[in-house]
Amino acid sequence: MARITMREAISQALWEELERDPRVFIMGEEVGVWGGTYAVTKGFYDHFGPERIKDTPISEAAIVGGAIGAALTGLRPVAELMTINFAYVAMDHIVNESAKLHYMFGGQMVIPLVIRAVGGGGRQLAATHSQTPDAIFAHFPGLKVVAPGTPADAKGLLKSAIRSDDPILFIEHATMYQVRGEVPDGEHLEPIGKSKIQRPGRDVTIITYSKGLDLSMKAAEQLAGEGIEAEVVDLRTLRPLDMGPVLESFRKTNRAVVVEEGWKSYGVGAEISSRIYEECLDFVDAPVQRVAQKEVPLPYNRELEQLALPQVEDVIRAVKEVV
Amino acid sequence: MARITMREAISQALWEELERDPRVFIMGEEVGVWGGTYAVTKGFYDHFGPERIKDTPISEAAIVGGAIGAALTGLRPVAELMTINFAYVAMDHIVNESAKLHYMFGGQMVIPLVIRAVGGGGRQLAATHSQTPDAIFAHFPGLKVVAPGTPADAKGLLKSAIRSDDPILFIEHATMYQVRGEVPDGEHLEPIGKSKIQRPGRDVTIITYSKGLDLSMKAAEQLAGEGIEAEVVDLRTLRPLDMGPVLESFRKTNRAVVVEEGWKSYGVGAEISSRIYEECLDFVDAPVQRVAQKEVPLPYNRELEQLALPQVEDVIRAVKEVV
Amino acid sequence: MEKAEYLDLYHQMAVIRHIEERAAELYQSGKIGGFLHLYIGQEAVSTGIISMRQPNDRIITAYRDHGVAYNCGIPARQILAELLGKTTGCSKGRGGSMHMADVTKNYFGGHAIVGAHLPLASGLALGDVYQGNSNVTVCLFGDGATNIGFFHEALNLSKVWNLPVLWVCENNQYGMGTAVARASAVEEIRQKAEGYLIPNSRVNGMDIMEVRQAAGEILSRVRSGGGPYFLEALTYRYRGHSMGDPERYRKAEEVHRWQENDPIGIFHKYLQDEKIATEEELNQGDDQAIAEVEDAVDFAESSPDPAPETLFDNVYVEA
Amino acid sequence: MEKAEYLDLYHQMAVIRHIEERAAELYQSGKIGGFLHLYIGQEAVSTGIISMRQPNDRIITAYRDHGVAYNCGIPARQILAELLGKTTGCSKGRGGSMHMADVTKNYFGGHAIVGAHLPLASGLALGDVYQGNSNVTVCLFGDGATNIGFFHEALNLSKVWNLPVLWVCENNQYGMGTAVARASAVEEIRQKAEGYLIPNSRVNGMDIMEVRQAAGEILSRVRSGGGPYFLEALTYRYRGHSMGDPERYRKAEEVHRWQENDPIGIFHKYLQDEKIATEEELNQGDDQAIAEVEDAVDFAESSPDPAPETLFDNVYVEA
Ligand SMILES: Cc1ncc(C[n+]2csc(CCOP(=O)(O)OP(=O)(O)O)c2C)c(N)n1
Ligand SMILES: Cc1ncc(C[n+]2csc(CCOP(=O)(O)OP(=O)(O)O)c2C)c(N)n1
Ligand SMILES: [Mg+2]
Ligand SMILES: [Mg+2]
Repeated sequence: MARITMREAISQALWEELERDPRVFIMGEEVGVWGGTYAVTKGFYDHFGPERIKDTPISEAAIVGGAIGAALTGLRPVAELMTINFAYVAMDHIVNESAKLHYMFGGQMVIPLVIRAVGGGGRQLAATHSQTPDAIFAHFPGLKVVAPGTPADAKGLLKSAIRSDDPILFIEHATMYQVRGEVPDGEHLEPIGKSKIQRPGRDVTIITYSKGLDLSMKAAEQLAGEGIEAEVVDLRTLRPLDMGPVLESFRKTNRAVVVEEGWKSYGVGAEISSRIYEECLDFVDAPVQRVAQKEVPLPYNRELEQLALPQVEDVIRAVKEVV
Repeated sequence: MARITMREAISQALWEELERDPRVFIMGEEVGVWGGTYAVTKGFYDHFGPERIKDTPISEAAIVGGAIGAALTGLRPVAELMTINFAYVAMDHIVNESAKLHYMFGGQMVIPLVIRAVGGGGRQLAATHSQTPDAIFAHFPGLKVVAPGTPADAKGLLKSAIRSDDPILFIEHATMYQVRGEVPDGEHLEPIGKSKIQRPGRDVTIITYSKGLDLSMKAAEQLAGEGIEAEVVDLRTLRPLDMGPVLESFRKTNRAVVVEEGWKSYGVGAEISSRIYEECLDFVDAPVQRVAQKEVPLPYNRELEQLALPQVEDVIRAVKEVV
Repeated sequence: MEKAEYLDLYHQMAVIRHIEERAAELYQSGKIGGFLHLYIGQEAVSTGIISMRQPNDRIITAYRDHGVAYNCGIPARQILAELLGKTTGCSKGRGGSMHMADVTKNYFGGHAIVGAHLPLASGLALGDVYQGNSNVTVCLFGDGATNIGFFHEALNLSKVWNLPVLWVCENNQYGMGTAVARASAVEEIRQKAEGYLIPNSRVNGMDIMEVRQAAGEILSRVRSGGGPYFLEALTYRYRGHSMGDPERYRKAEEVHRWQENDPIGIFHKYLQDEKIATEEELNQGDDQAIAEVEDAVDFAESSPDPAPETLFDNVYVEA
Repeated sequence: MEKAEYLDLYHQMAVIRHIEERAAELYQSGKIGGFLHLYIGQEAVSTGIISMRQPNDRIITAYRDHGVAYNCGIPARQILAELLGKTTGCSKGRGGSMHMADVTKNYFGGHAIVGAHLPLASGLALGDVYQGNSNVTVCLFGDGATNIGFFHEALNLSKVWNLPVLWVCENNQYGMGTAVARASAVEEIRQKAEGYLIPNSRVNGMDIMEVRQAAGEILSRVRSGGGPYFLEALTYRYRGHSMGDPERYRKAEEVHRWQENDPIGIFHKYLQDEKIATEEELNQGDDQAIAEVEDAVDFAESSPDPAPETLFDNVYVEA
């Protein structure tokens, strides 16, 4: 067990899987010589060589499409989209080819593919480069969408994703690469499609994932100071969605707040909140709150950007609405 | 007033706007010589000529991106994506360039663009060609998403869309082109961003749009035979979303069913249902039901496909769950 | 080449033609749904090229895929069953006309998003290079597909990484109703390969012998590390783009002109002229083809629909 | 050309250089956020080309856009204010470094998705043709951008529709850390134009006089209905791709070699050799440039941030 950053945890997962299985390789823009624009694959190129750490042209459709083709030959590619904002350029290959071929050809095509993409706002990158569009990818059956919120989960889930035979979009958050946490050394696998209680509590259930976990844990800590004990459930996987721990917690607290970084409308919170009501209407003591991004393309200006992004105070305020 | 098909209504709207404003033109695959793959622009090429009815190469990004550029010079393009399934190929231009430039450049860029795209399942076109991914486009602030459910609305909304200075994704449904309804001759405008009660009722509120309206009206008729009077609210626009008529109706009926054709998870129903609870928790007598597509890539086989798609009976069953 | 091989090629083309003609009928009678893109007129292209492949070479194509499926070794029975949406279809009735595949035969489908399979082809070839295999990936696509961005990214990648891909453009003169010159900056599609420094050539896609000769040379060149190659096959589709095409974009005379160079007719004449087969043998081949397809239709019609409870099968490998 | 014009060009290049140097400092001190892509080393390309445009010609470029913005007539004040995210910035502080524009000056930005602005350029030109204007659209982009599908679709469309677009590839040898040969099938980027039969040529992008001469000829050719043209300008960026580039992909010597051919230095020497300006006049020009940029920095620093209540402004034209 070591206390390492999210970046290191992801790096470890990739390194260990590359060592373990020669079918695993990485392809993407600047993953090699540069060492990854977020330094996640720093040192990989020198160690594993250009055949396994493949720098690509700026061709997102060919990165994902090429990885699908390679996966069809039995390899286990990790395709990196420099950021999730460029996923739209490869959208067809993500939501059509990767998500549908297995079903559409009657099960004969198997695509053990991981698409890594880092997203998120908060770094003044303006509207096109600051997005958290996780919900839209989670809409597609056939694709799995994983978005860890702690270094340990990042490592365990990424390793599981690489070993999975299904296409998986693995979403990271740029402002969380420095977040530190305890991570088991070596072999550490977390199951895909399982939510997890990251903090026990009795007064309110906060449901969240990725960057939202960071906000929620901070909010929970402050709330604890005021005597409000929030239970924080981390979805970790957006599809398939595991509502078990959410519903169990809600039946106990009867109050819920969903926290996500993306836009509110048609976002993750809408799905979670709907399902809570569908399953637990009799337990509802107050309307489920959704904390999310204001509905604007994110502006460059720092103050405006922060105003648009959900903050710890927003989570606290929402919790106080319901308790 | 004439009783015409949805196809004719859309055709009329396009024709009239082309006649009215020389800045309006159409570009897309097979819109000209072929007359539109769904015959919507049949006869247009001969009448308006190749400069205004522009056949394009198979280049969806250039169709939408090119239309954005033309719009920036003051024109009012109607860009046609042969089907919404190809919108992923132009995804970046739809959700980034068209949706964000106005905001990102401080209001100086104006993009009076309509992107027409027909979608929907039910014609045995298999997984990639049968999608109803409306919800994902509605997630993006800066874009407006319109999806009419009647011929009159199709005409009135499309004409308003062409006259609007905002980028609008106008979603049609292939199995509804033959649906008939009363449509005012000549000038007929419907406001974008306004929901509408298509059928009054007192026992339950059905919220729906596009193809879902067809299912819901049929269900409402059958239910009426059993003494259940459903009020059917047609959203017509998914963004901006007008919840006024929905909430008003719900406060009266205290029961709601949301009907959409797309996949349930992270779909339109999730947003509507969440908002109902947020605004009207005290009025809720039963969990809001969501009728939607089963979570599979749509199969080719007719029976399986119909099994996966929402049916009139599913709406009726859902209504009976709540009344 | 042995006589039996010639006859087999003739047989394949005849079967494809009959499959397509029967499919059109079955569509009219409502037994086939969705879109149906017939390969009639283009049989020599895929029959010729695929007849030259090694068994491990990988094949991938667009939605006009019945002929390719048959050439790759999928029995007519499974093709017809797929068209009718039956469990016995090569894609278990889930894919239909546009999505036929059999990965055990190294045939990777049948893809309906124009051009989207080209990056997959680069990836298949990458997989072979990575694993030290000496396979070639053959990727077929239409003239219209060369205008979409996927084409560009896939070709560029294949050249930068020196991948063993044979790019085959079936230039049948139209993408739906749009003539090549109305959609493409170059009319001779192979010129596009020049922008990637990919060696290229053009063949008469109506003449299977010419296609085979070109394919043979090119495949060994690509297999021996020569990198990607771009082959343009000039051809023509006699039927509409899909069923229900109003065909306002071309004149009947144009179709007739091309029909005079029918690929089956040309090969038929060649086999006779070269005294490889007699009229009688060829007629017998036709009869066998018809019988094979009729048997396939019977098989398909009597095959079961997928069971409703299998709707959720194969959304994921791991549930 | 008048002496004043020469001096103005020199002035523009000097101002751009100073803007970039000051921007780097302001970034280090935390006053500029996000990504910051400096144009240092490439000044002759946009200064040369844009100096030859007619006022109604339209300009569009990628995120490395401060120089282009200045050349298009956006005052240094508005550029610096945008970098600092102020309301007085050319995009009201919403766009930042990568998104500067002024449509009243026919400058359409500043686009950060690689290659996505190329289809927009075809569209701008289409708008002019449709309206019977004789404008040319000048679209600048990097070498790396020529590998994305958007490039292909935009170039093809421009040729098929004979649109008045001048495509300008600023080949600065790298797309981030990837050298041209590692990402592109052709090293001489202009060869890509051959695949579209678009006439093309290459210039030394470090020599503004060469750039101007080429641009002048090409612009009139395009303006008079000659269709699109592809110009490759060989150039180099002295700084990292953006701030915080580890620059593992190149050696310091390589940078130094290119710095010996500095575009401002070359032009400085030219003006002296041709006796157009004296050392003193040019030094004065430098001083003026510094003063202009310092004034702009002051202006930007003392400008207000956007008011919080304006967050929702301009999501739509019609609320
Ligand atoms: C991305 C995308 N855009 C549009 C379509 C609709 N479409 C299907 S086939 C086709 C024409 C393709 O022409 P070509 O590549 O020449 O192939 P052919 O049909 O002639 O064999 C079009 C436009 C599609 N399937 N995918
Ligand atoms: C679609 C897309 N993919 C990746 C990126 C990340 N990115 C930004 S700039 C860049 C390199 C572009 O290189 P080039 O076109 O040569 O322009 P230069 O930076 O050299 O001026 C990359 C990969 C992006 N912004 N958009
Ligand atoms: Mg064709
Ligand atoms: Mg570059």
